Amino acid sequence: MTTAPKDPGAYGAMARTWLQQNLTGNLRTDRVHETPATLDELKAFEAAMHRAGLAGITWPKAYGGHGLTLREHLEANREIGLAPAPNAVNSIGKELAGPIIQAVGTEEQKLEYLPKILTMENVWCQGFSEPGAGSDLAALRTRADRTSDGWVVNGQKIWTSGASKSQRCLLLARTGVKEDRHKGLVLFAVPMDTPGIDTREIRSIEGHRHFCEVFFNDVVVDEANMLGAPDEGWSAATRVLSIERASNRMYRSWRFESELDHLITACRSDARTYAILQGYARDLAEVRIEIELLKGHVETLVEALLAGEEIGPSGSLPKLYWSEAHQKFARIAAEIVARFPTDAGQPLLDAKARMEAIYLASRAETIYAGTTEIQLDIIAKRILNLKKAA
Amino acid sequence: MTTAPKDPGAYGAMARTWLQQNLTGNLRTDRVHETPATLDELKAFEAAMHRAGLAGITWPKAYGGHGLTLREHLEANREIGLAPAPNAVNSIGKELAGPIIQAVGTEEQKLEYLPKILTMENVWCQGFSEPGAGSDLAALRTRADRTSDGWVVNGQKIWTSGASKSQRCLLLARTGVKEDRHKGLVLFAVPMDTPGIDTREIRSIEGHRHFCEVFFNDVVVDEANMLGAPDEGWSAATRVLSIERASNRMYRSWRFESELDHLITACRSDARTYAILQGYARDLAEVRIEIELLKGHVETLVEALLAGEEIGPSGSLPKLYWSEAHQKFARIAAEIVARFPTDAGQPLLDAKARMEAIYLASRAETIYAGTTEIQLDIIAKRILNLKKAA
Amino acid sequence: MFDDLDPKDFEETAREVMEACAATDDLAARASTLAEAGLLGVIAPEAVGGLGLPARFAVPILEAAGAGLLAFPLIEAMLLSEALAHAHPEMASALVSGETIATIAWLGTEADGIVAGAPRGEGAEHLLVFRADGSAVLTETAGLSAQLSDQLDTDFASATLRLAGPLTGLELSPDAVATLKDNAQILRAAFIAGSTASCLKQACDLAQDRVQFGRLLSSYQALRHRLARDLLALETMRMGVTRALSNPGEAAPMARRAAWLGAARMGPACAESAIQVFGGMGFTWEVPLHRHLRQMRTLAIQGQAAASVSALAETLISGSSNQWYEEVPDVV
Amino acid sequence: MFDDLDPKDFEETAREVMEACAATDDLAARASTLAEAGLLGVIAPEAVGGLGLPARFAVPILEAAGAGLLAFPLIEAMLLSEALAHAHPEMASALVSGETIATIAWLGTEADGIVAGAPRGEGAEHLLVFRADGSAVLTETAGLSAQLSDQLDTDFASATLRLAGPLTGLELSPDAVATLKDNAQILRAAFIAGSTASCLKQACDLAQDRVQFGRLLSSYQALRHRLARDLLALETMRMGVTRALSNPGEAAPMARRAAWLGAARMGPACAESAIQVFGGMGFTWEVPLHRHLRQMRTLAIQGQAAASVSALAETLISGSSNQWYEEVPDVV
Repeated sequence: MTTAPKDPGAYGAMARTWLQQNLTGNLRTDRVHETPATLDELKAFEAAMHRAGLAGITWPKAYGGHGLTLREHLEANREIGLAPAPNAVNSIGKELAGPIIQAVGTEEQKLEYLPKILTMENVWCQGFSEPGAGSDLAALRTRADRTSDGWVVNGQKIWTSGASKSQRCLLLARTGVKEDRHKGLVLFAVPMDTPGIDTREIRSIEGHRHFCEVFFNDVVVDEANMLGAPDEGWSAATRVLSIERASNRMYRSWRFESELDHLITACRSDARTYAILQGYARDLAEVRIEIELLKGHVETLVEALLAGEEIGPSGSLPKLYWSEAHQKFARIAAEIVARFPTDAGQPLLDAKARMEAIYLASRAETIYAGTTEIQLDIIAKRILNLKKAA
Repeated sequence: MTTAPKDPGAYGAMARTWLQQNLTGNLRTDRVHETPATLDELKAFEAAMHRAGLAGITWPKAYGGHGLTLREHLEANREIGLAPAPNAVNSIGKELAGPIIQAVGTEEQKLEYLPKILTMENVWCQGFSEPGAGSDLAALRTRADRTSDGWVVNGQKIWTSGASKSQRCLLLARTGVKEDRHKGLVLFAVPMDTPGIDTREIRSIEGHRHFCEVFFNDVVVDEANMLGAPDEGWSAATRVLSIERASNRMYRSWRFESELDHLITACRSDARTYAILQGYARDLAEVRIEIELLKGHVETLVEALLAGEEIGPSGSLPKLYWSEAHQKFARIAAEIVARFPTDAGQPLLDAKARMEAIYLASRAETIYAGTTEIQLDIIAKRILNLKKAA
Repeated sequence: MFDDLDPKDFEETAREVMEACAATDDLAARASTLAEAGLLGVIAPEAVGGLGLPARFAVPILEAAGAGLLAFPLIEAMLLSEALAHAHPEMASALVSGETIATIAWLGTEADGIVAGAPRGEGAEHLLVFRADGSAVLTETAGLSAQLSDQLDTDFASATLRLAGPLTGLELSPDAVATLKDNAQILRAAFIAGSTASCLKQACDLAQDRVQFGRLLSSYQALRHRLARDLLALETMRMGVTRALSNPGEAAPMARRAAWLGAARMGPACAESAIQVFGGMGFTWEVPLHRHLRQMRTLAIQGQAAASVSALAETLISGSSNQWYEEVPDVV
Repeated sequence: MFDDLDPKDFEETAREVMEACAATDDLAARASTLAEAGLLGVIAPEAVGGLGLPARFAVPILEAAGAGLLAFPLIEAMLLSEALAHAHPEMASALVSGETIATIAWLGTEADGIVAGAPRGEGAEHLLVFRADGSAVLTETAGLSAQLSDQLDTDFASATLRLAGPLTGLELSPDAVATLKDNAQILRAAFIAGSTASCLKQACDLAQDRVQFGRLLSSYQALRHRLARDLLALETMRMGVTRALSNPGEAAPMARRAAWLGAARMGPACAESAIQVFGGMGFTWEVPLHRHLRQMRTLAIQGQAAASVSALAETLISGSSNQWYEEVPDVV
């Protein structure tokens, strides 16, 4: 029943040690009582993670990466997940723009864009969704017209995470008419300081101002900033979304486990909250099982990618499984912390604040990167191949 | 915050006393170790229930009923539900055929059919569903052609509960062509001993042979057996289904409560099973809340019917709520009894057998009388009036 | 009794009043607006200026308040004016007339030194604090430091207050407190039903307006079924409230408890559902769905719904009153 | 290692063998058919006539058995031939060759005087009975009275057997029993995955064949989403099994437990779902969905899945191994 043990995870051990030494209190998401890190501190931490080998792991060395495999990436991400580490400021750069540029960019573009993503010189945002074209990307209306000066972009984007603190936007625009749907879409790397770009922050239900609307008024984009051919935008974008659904935030299942660990640890700091916890023990055991099965999704995916397989629609599976399991956990956790006594101690207050934030944030998890309904449609149509007519 | 107490329920008290005296061990559904009642015994018990005032409560005295109101009917059904009483053999007669005949039948038909339903001389079955027209009644194909001898019926029915032990069939047939959909449907009261009728039992997943297929080959039905006008069949059938969904088996929520009581009582007979029960206490509390809210559905409905209101699509609400809550309970109960120790005593074995039977039977509860999907479609379309196009 | 009045008669007035209250930031102005329309005293005795109507007349008012995200301790005003009417008619009158505003610290007791879950605890002049012996005291809030109890709360602004030593004020007996807490269940359930109804209406309206992939959102069966389930939840809550109010026999305590716990469970789930229907927009502060979600969760916390389910669980498995199973031996 | 073989190579053979087994009522004939195709000994050492392959090669065989409703103690044959291979090679050889049939009483111990949950306990010649001290004994079934354990069981025919005094036979050490029980989790999960796959395929086929209200069932979004969720469950189970088999590090015990408990939870739910898709037909004995439901529930009972979730719950809340929270005091 056994096979030879795999590499025990030297890379993971390195990552663990580094995090123990560098993830200081103000960066930790389990310590609401400490002064939270500033944006500059977060960026500095993220740049240090890269230098230590915890980011850009699979990117070629020529572009600032470490030239290793997804296996090391997975090992490092297990440790990042288990730690109460902040979410990456530049995840769009590392997980979307970077892979796209590596796939369709020119050598000049790769040398220009990729290293600055890892050094945090360039934070990226993603200009895909539009008002009226949320999950239905093919309905987007932002136009890019070719002129003698290059491209001129007009339109509006929404849900552009971190746009106001970004240097580059991965922009999807239309060269033809709306009725073309997914034909005639083009991708650009647009400098956010280009004249004609305005951003307006949207306050989320968590109270944060992380999302933005981005308005493009006669924004001139140089031909050199076009990624791939004008008609490749859709296929590249689809690939982005497939990657996003499948491998984005690879640490997620371990972070999820870490959140559950935090809740349990905190409840154990007070006999009254431990008594409350006991009433939810079976529910949490089911959550724990789901976390473990989620790891199966992630590790299977890594093996498939390592074997050179296309991901395609099966990227919907981990996204769907994770988002629903995590929402379920968040609901239980929020119910438990709501029962904490009025005179709860600091460990309980820390856990309470974190679980409440997770609960609110989790509402978006079945919406972004394709709603649950869209994931189910994809699975029914493209994996099960269910007919709609005889 | 209080209003004057209502009638304390003298009718219910009477029903309780009668059941205590007449619901003997072999009739009880919580006693698998006793010899089960025969069909004749069940029919005799049901006839006795009628004589005691526990059936036909709202039917006019002229037709064998007790001439009381739905309020007394509800009171009696609370007690019937709380008791481990068998399901009625002639529920189709009492809950479907009877109300239809009272609504559209001639005076002769009422005098002919109604009293025999209550005395159990005539057990009825319902010939609505067909292979290929399960929930989609308007697709039914059984034909009724008018000839000089009366009507001639040809076709096939399915899911006809108790057909092989029935004397009459409430038959829905088509006078026109299939494309007419719900136009041109006619209702008959067909004697089951008419030449040309063949029944074949279908074994259900519980192992019972309660359902039947019924084949009609040139079955001649007298004009006098037609219920309502030839084109009234659909509206009468719709009314039947609306009543069925809304008020059928009015005792259901109390029976549900009684099943939960039985499970808990049995688990309390052994310290080991009580320890198991404790792990499900919160789940069962949620079930208990749902049972109570289900009573709200039923009692609201009774008040609405007493006030002369039409039920219409809102009959889908209690059906849907009950079926899903009961299925959830059945799943939990089956999981609990599956953990009973190998040397469990008789009270546990009784409960185990009952809960396993409930679990299997409950699979049909989201299917019959319109699947859950159909109930949801009805609510979306006819209560929420949700548009399908702008 | 009350044949000339129908609870529905209050619906339109209540909706208009809630709109007026939402238009002002001033708590005292809201009190006046509510009082002028007779809404604070609908169930209070006529002797203290109330209308003396049965509790079912409070339901449409509370539904309107829930739908309108009323930032005012309305439930507390109703409960306290009724509880104080006989022993302390002046205070009850002042509450009914909106002259003074009182709230209730639903969590913690005087002995803890800190109490929480007091809606608008920062703005109310009086605060009912429970005591460990089951009684309660209505104290003045002047001098107490207040902070928001819960980051999931906004409109309700449920406050945590530090107490400074033993409290003085009007007293409520343990019996009066028990009645108040019992009645609170139904008022909260009605409030949640209103909040739920608003979420459902917003979701239905959006779904019938927004086109995705070339079709109206409301044409998608998955979404239609989601909204149908939310309607079922809403109607179930409402029927639970109606039943709890019309059924004061031996089934009444369980009927009230179920109405309340059912609403506390189903209401937030319907708000979550509406957020999902709205998609990204639902996740914005501007769309008020999150405020409904917070409002309902706050009510659930103030009413200690989750703890009450646990308590019900304990009671439930501690025995059965069904006479038919009396012969089964009870060994635990 | 085993580069020339792929577990998928067994799929076609296994399916054909399961069809052949379903065509006969004779348990011994099934044993021969399984043995001739090499399926009983796929993971048993070559020394006892097995193929000596890693456990992942058993997966397609068990999936085919689950899909084919195999009425044979295949899991038990695999486990016992491996467990007995070194100490009792003759018995292991007899099991691998199908000459003798053994089963395992998964519930109860020798001391209870009654054991249960033994698949085909009425037809097997040998029965492994657990002892309270963790060891086990392989006894002969001759002379023991057997009856069906559970009315929810049919094909598996899980038996309850009354024991007559202390048992004699080949012995397994507590360590060997622990390994056997641990390995059983994965074999059962694979079996359930096969059963689930069959239910899903039947439901998809029906939905693409049956017209309701003028449209193919598979055109309804609610039904498409139901089937998509079932596919997600199936793939989650399969990935759980793959991970548990390829990940023998410190995460392995939890990986195995999750693969098993996940399958035990999701499998029956997928069978219930397929029954719903079939509508009335799904509720008939003739359509085999209920047999899949029974088969999966029986496996869950034999593996004591529900009790194992409770045990996991206890372990889970008894502490956390996450080093990042070590500073939080533990007072319980």
